[in-house]
Amino acid sequence: MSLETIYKLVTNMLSASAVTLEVFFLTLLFSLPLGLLVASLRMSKYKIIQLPIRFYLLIMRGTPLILQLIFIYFLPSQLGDKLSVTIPMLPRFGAAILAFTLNYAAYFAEIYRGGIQAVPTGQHEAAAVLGLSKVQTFFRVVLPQVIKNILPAMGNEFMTLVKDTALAQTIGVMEIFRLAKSSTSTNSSILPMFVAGLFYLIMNSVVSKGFSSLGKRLDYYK
Amino acid sequence: MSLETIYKLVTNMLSASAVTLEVFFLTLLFSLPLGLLVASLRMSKYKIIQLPIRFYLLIMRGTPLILQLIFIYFLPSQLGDKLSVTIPMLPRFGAAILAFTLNYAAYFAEIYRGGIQAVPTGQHEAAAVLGLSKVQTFFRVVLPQVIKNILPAMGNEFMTLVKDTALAQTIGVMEIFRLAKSSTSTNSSILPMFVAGLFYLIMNSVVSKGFSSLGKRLDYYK
Amino acid sequence: AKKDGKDDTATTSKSDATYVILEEALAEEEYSVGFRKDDVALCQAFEKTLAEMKDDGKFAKIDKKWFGEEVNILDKTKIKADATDGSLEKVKTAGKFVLGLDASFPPMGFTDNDDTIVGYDIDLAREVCKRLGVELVLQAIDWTANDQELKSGNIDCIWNGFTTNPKRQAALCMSTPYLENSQVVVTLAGSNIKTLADLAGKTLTIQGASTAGDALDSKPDVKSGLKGGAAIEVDDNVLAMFDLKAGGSDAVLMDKVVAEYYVTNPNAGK
Amino acid sequence: MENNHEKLLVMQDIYKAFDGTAVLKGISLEVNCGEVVAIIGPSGSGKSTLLRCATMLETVDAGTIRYLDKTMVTIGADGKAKYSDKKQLKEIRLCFGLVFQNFNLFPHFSVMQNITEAPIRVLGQSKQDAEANARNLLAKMGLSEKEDAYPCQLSGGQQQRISIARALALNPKILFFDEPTSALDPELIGEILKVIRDLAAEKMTMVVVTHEMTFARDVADRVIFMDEGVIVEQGVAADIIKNPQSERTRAFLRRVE
Amino acid sequence: MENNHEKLLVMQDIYKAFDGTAVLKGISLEVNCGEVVAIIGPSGSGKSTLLRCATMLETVDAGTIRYLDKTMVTIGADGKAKYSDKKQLKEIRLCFGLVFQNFNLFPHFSVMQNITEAPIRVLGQSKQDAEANARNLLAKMGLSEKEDAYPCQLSGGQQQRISIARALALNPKILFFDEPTSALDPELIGEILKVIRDLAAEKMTMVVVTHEMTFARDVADRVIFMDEGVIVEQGVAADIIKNPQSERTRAFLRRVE
Ligand SMILES: Nc1ncnc2c1ncn2[C@@H]1O[C@H](COP(=O)(O)OP(=O)(O)OP(=O)(O)O)[C@@H](O)[C@H]1O
Ligand SMILES: Nc1ncnc2c1ncn2[C@@H]1O[C@H](COP(=O)(O)OP(=O)(O)OP(=O)(O)O)[C@@H](O)[C@H]1O
Ligand SMILES: [Mg+2]
Ligand SMILES: [Mg+2]
Repeated sequence: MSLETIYKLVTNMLSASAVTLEVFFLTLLFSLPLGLLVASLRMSKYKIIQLPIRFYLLIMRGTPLILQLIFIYFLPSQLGDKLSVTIPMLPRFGAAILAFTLNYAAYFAEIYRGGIQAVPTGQHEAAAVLGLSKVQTFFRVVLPQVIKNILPAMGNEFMTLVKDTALAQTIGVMEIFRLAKSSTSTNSSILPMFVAGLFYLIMNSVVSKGFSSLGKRLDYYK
Repeated sequence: MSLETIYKLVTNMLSASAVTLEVFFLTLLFSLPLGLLVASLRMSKYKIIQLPIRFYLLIMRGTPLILQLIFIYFLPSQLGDKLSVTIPMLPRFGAAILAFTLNYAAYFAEIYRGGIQAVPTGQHEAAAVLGLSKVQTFFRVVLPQVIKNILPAMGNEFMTLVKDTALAQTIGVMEIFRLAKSSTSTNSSILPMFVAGLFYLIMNSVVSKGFSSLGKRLDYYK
Repeated sequence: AKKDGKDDTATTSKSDATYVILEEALAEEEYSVGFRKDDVALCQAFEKTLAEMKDDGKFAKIDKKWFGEEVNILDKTKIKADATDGSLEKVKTAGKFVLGLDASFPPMGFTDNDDTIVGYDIDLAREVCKRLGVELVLQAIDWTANDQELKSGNIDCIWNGFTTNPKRQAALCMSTPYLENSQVVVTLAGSNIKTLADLAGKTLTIQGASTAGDALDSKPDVKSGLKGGAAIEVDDNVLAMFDLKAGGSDAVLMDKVVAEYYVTNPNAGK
Repeated sequence: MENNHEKLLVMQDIYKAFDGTAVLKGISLEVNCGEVVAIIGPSGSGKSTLLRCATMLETVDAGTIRYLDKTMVTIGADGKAKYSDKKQLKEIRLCFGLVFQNFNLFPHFSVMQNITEAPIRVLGQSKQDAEANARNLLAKMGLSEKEDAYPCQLSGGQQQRISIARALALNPKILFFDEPTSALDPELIGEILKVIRDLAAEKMTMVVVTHEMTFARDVADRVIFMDEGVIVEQGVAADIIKNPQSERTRAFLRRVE
Repeated sequence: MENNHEKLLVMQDIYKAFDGTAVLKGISLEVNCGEVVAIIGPSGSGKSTLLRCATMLETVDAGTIRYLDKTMVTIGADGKAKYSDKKQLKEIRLCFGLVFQNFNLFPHFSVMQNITEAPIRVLGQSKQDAEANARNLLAKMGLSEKEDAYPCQLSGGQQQRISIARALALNPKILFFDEPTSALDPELIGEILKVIRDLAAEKMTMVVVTHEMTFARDVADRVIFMDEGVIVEQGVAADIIKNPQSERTRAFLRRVE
């Protein structure tokens, strides 16, 4: 590949990064709170709530994300076929975000659960005796401690998400990896793939730096 | 798809599962001990040892596995080109195992490290005062406790590995996912992909059951 | 395959040619446009417009742009205009026509270095849409899911060097073929594979989930002679050619139009 | 010292079982305003459980608990414990404070935040008021210079004093202590006992589960000896410790001494 | 009681600093065979560090340590501490045992495995011999029925007794204890003190860091009072406790009492 082509490729990738980052941030925006909800349902004492959640967790963690993407994107039309009605499809980007959200919420839920269970009951009891409400206890006392506990596990998942955004191309979302593949075909060179690799590496270095500095900032207490 | 085609597909997938399982077990066989070595080097007090290991960890965890696969597979020939010598290529399967091993060893190393650091210094000191050697202390006292600690994180990685085996198809290893893709194209039906999904789900259910029963067996101590 | 000698000039005229296309093709194929099974009227309208383009020379012009000569094989006599379903009206009312493609299949439809989707098929489609008075929308899709994309109404056709075959004819509304293709064997210059028979005991790579696999299945004698009794399937043609160059395999089986594009591309394999 | 006989806390016939094992077997306990009660007894006798029932960390199976004129739980029509409505329970919660054995400070809050969190969020005090009050309490605990420290930077004894300040910040009428010194080094125990002595001098009503016999003897108006879920013996501290009536008490005191 | 004046342990002029802060500032200590020495002193005075230096968990910066005729560390040509070779250190390691404040039992091993691990792996005893010996020790500790239990199933006092048995299983000549009772409930303290008393009666040489003044008074032949990295005062236990010579000792004893 000529230098000029490479230059063009990098420029294109920079703009495609916008989509990658959008997928990344939107997924986090939705899956971080959803995961919290799932975690709390998973910890419910009622089997009837717990069981479907466990099933959801099994599917999401047990099958490849790429299949979940395809499934969610095509589900409405397949369902429409079966029921002989027209169910409008989700836009590609929306479907990608939905699939990523559902998948990552499952992983986050399990991380939250571990983190929440690691907060000593004494903390809950102290808050209860002081008269703090359940909600106050959760958001003021428990959650901040959970965040500190789960930081390393979350860092890992965030880094994986950066790489997983590449799968969005499966349902036609144009992000870095798709661009790399196209360029690979056009120029018959695998260099674009490695340029993409560099992009992921840079993004992940940022993520990793972010987490380690957050970790240091939370180091003020034990 | 006709029932007969589906039946054939499932039969083919069952034999392709052999390859998937081979990738799974061989990767574990090599990366579990390699990860331990990497973890111990990562914890070295010498910067000169620590730094390259951190770089390795960053690359392995920061870039997509699929690129690592392609890279490792083509590395010898590219290198040979540059140096104008003929370096024999790795066989596809070997390259896949090597790439998976290097990648998973990085993840395992970080898990081991967390687990080893979680064993209280008191355990090391008690062993030292009793006269146990470093090696005895590690294998008799520390490692069993590490294993218990890291079981959940390992379970997650094992499940991810089951799904990641699908990537071996990138460089021509014939496993379940490749078969599903071919069948999907030939039959113009998405069904084979979901059959593959079911295969992964079943394997992962076994993995997950295995881990939870192992976890229960190690529950005899705290 | 069309034996017009172009292959030879293409491969030998370059001093740095790395790849050679075997003269003996493994299988002949034809490219069509795939529409939804029920969208016969739409398909026929496209066929009719293509026929007009053939008549007024536009088709030949596009041929020349991409292949240097007239290559299309559109047979006007096979085109009918008897369908009455509302598919054409639907597209016309919508004012746009969505073409689904893999966008990495040069020279038929691919993304150029300016991140624009171009290609022979794209030029044809653009002209047809202009004449039908609808806007052409290009939608990159994952090839694995092309069938779903079409069925679900995300795209109106698959037009991307789409090989016609009985299975696809049964599942889709396939247009009258407009281009001839063959599955050809690509080897490295200097390889001792000169004929299909030479493939015996050799490693052959193909792009997974492509019609190359179907073509190979139609030649059981060739297939069974291969090392391992089957082709190696990798993720895409570029990887296959890389693999060939690296020495991981002895030959690649792929679409002739694509092979020629790569073989004549001065950057191929860099 | 029992100069004020208004009954601040009345617990009657409290029963509590865990998984079918009875832990409190009909305990009745009254605490007067300004009184200091020490509860002693062997491990597993139900002392903590009693405090936890009084502070609503556990629900009782049967029995009555009343703070002043506010009923927390009484016996329902079905003979089982019937708790009052949420509003009433919320009010009752403001009557008492509890100091835990292992402090249970909020590790992510500074000392100041630990003390002011509840006054601000529960009592609705302004930040200024809450902090002014907290500074008074810190001064009383001899920890004025620690208001910006985090719990992990403090010694056990300091942490325990902060947790007492945290409980006092809500102006409770009665303060429960569950072995406030048992997680502390012997040297640090003195600090806490001094704080409790000072509170007693200010006529704070307190119920203290303790192993510190000297403390029980010197400060408590009344000592209660519990064993196996019942109150075996109670009375003026010095008497019980010097002349235990029951054999069980005697055996226990021998072991602790 | 000092009937045997052979010097089992001799520490001379021990210096030890952490990150430039001196923690042991020239400590000299001799322990005779069969002697029981109690070390007392305020928190941070260096008691644990002293034990850790004697048991090779920390290296000294300067000074001499000798067990019987075996030198562990001496002053090298450059004036710094010079440790003996590995073989010698390994032999010395067999001379002593250390009982930790928080037990440090191996949680994944049963009680029996905890005790037999070192005799089998370090002394090369056969499993039968090691287990027979372990059973004797368990009987002595009153824990015969616990040999298959895991540490987490035992009370703190039981865990501590197991950890004593574990140390004794290697037949040490001298046993160090670092606050063996401070992680225990007051009721359980007695169990451990009784075990140490029994060992003293058998003429086991012991050095015990402790806050238990009664124990120091009743069992120790000699009490050493440390403060800020030096030995302030030492002598017969009863004397020191009743009539401390130094003001620092007096202040400390007042606080602990
Ligand atoms: N949440 C619980 N679930 C089951 N059993 C419990 C629970 N809490 C306490 N118990 C049991 O109730 C009994 C009394 O426990 P409690 O903690 O009240 O005793 P205690 O007198 O405070 O003892 P200690 O001096 O050891 O603190 C014990 O046998 C204990 O095992
Ligand atoms: N590993 C270490 N690194 C830095 N400083 C240390 C270390 N170990 C101990 N110290 C410091 O050395 C001093 C003496 O500690 P040491 O634990 O020996 O005291 P101690 O007398 O045992 O106290 P305590 O009664 O609290 O156990 C303390 O100031 C302590 O902070
Ligand atoms: Mg208790
Ligand atoms: Mg100490």
